[in-house]
Amino acid sequence: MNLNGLILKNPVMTASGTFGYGLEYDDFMDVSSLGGIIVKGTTLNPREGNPYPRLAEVKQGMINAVGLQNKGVDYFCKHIYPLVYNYKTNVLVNVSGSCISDYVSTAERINELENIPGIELNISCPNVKEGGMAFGTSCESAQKVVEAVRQVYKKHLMVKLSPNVTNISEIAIAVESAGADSVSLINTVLAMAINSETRRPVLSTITGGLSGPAIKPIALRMVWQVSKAVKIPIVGLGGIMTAADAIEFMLAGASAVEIGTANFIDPAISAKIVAGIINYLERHNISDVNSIIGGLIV
Amino acid sequence: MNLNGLILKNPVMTASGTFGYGLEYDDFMDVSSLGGIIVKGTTLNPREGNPYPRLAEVKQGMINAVGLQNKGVDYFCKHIYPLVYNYKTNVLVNVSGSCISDYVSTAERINELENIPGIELNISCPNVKEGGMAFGTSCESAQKVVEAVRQVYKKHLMVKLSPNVTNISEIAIAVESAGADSVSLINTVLAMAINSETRRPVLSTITGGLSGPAIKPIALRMVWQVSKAVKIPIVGLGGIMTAADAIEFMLAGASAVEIGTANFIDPAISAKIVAGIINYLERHNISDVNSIIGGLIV
Amino acid sequence: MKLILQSPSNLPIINPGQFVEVQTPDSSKTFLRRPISIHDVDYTRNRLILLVKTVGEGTKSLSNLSIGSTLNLVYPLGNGFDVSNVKHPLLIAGGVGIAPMMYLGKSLKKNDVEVNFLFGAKSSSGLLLEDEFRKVGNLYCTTEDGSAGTQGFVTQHAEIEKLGIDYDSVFVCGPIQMMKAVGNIVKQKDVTCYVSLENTMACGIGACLCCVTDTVSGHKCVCTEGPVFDIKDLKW
Amino acid sequence: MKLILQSPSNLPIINPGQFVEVQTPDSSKTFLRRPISIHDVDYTRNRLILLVKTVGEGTKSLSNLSIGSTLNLVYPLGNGFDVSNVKHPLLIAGGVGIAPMMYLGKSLKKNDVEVNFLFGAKSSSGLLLEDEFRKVGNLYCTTEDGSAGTQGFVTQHAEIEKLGIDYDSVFVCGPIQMMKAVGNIVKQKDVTCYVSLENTMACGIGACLCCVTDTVSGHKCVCTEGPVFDIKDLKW
Repeated sequence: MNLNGLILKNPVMTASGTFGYGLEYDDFMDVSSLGGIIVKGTTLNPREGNPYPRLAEVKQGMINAVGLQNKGVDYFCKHIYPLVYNYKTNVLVNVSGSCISDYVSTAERINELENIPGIELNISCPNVKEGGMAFGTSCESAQKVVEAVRQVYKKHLMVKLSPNVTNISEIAIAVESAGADSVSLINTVLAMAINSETRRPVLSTITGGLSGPAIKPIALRMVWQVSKAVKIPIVGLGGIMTAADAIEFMLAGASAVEIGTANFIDPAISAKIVAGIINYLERHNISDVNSIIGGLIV
Repeated sequence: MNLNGLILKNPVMTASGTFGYGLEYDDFMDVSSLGGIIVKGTTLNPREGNPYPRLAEVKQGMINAVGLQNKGVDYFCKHIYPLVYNYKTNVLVNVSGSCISDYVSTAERINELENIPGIELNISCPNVKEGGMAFGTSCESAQKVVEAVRQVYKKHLMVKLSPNVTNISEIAIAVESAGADSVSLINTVLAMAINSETRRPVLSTITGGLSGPAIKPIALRMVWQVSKAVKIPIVGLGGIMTAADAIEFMLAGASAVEIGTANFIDPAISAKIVAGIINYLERHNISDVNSIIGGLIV
Repeated sequence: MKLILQSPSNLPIINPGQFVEVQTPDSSKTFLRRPISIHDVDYTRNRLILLVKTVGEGTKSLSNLSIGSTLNLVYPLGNGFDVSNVKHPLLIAGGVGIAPMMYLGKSLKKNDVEVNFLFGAKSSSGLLLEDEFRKVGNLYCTTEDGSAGTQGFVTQHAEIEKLGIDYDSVFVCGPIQMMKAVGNIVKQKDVTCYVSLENTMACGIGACLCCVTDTVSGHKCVCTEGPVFDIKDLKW
Repeated sequence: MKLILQSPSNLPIINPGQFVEVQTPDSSKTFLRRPISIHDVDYTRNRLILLVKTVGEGTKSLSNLSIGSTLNLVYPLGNGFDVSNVKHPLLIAGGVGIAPMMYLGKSLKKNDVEVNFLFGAKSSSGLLLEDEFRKVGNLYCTTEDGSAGTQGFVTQHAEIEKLGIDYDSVFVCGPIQMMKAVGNIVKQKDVTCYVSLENTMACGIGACLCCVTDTVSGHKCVCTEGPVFDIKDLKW
């Protein structure tokens, strides 16, 4: 599969923040069998993230408030990059920032890494006070940050969109016109959990990002909308737990998918979804997986 | 309880479109034991609604695409109103329209009905082509329609907000300044379901409105946000299935709640939630239910 | 699979063709109740009998129930078949559509009406409870592969030729294509034809308006204004 | 409740204090796996034993399992207690915190170390498996209501006075307040103190960063860098 220049051996990638650096999953599967992995959100400077508790379990989902805990791009380049260097798959780095110059500096550093074929620009993290989602909720700011990164980043530039907007298609169009090679959607939905007995919020940050099957119908709708609005490929994510879910996203218009929260339920799920997609294609006598992209019969 | 002039015997109401005209539930409970019921979306002219299929079951929720099927406000006044006249509870009518003058004419007619103490202005229905959600996704249009209805409607004017927006607080503020007596939130979340085997959308309208526990964490967050933004009371809804869920909405800032999709799972659920709230208050030695409104400890 | 449900209290009056809305065992895979037609009623022992074919997650979880489990039902729902003025009926069913035909057949027989069943299936394994149905009336069968009864569809069976001659009314339940095929035939004959529809439902009590079908007088709820419709009222 | 899990293959090497992430039976009420500490290990018969107290929907569904059910586990997870250089340990637990103490006690005993348990509970009904623990070492108990053992908290028990004298190391598992109370005492004595934390987890393998605790060197994952921490590393 060709994702606007990024060659994938299959359409299954793993979502940032749910797959660590891939290394955590080596015991459970052959990470190189995937189409790609998108490693943890990386920022210019180290970040401690939010205080505990960072997790609320809800019906068919979870709300997280990790807040981009990571050791910064220098640490990544020096200590993590050598460990993921030999994966025989696309290792993309999710890049976050609290101002445009942070995004740019981080992207510049990652541009130098030979075996990193792309970045996923995270303009949609709901769990940080500055930047993050703010960039992804207006066309102007989304366009600005993507244009700035595009200046310095020469490989595949994927932009991860926020679902917390009135019109995600407008944002996708803005990002496309700013030079993005692809868009991934959706990031988590801003949400909240309360413990009625203690009368306190479950999360230290009060609100956090909802993921899991609960948001799948919303994600599917947004992929469908965006597929009508832009020409660049779409990577679909949001509550994918099975191969059938992945197929649904592709029918709605996604060229590839990311597996997120499902990795926590079954650490081998992404490899199983690859196998399930192959099985689906065989059952339906489909020889080219690309032919189901946007193949919804309406 | 006093909801800005509307007196409720308890904070539990039923959500429009999930409780018919109340009559459908007479076999299962004493409808008059509730704080209020909000009857089906009513428009100026009769509407046939959308074609079948209108329903997709998803994980912990459902997507509907009914499309405001109703026989119009004249039919309501002549044939339904006499049937609900004697309920000893607040019977509010949910009012929808495809243009401002429709909303105004419908509200005018209902203003004449002695035993209807309020309307819920639906500016957030995702299932109609014209009007509906479009009014609820921009501050300007929300303000305009509420101002126009406020001119003619003299009783309690509740405005139902759409979750499909970047900033629900802004919309709530606009609606408040336009003269709304309260806001109810959230309406359904625009969503989609696909059958991967048939490669077709499940709904005739492709997209529809997601309700049920899947959206509860989103609804709770929005109630919390709006409670920080407006002074008028908030009626919270979105996936409430238990008394604990209702308490969570009240802690987040809701003065009352609406029970929606849960009515389909257990037709007596709203009366059970009234009992469950009383039980909660007793267990926690709380004598006044009003004291838990916005009582989240942060 | 037959689910025999023992009611803790006396059964209400149930019309043939009515259905229950059953809460399936707690699962992440199901959310709404499932409408299931009533197969038979035993008033003496206060038992409802459902015939359940495993087609999705809901019916699967019902078929995994162990003996003695408790189920939460809302019933009886829907209008049901009107058997009051029927003299010479043919009861046509395909696949799982045979479910309501037992109680319908028994209700007609109680009125001293001779009951004739015409059931179709893909193959012999799809024809269930033949002996039980034969106790109620004459049973004619068709299978697509000819492994039992006449080969072909129910619409190709000889009994269909007698519509308007030996039969004055037809009761149909089965796949939508089969019901429409029967409908096309009866339109040219002087018989009344009732079909039982099976739309996806949420509430089951006419509140949500999700299960509508298109009729000559607009959208009607299959749960309360159906599931049984006179074919003349449908836009087929 | 004890869950005895028969592995279809040979058990891996398991450290005391390690845990499993168990997939709870399918339910609308749970979504994530549940971390449960390993109570005991039977290498001869390839069995893992978990001690589960019903506290929420996940543990409730586990306690409703019937004999012969299959569970999906990811294990062994976490660092576990380091027993290599321990000479005179006191094993302190409160409530369900006794779970890992059996395998920890047995592991220490195997190293010819004398094991002393000090367990606290609200009342006698909270003290479980006393006879089994006595087979492994000396057992001291406290209850808040005095219904068994010494009345009061574990921190008020006479054995606590011997920390730094008769005991050179302390292993603690229980409610956070109790662990902090023990921590405050040991800070003034020359003993090493390991506590086992129980934060809410998603992945269990260090990928999601949800279960962090604050340490002197920043946020650390309880699942992979814990659950056992030297109290000196915590910001208590």
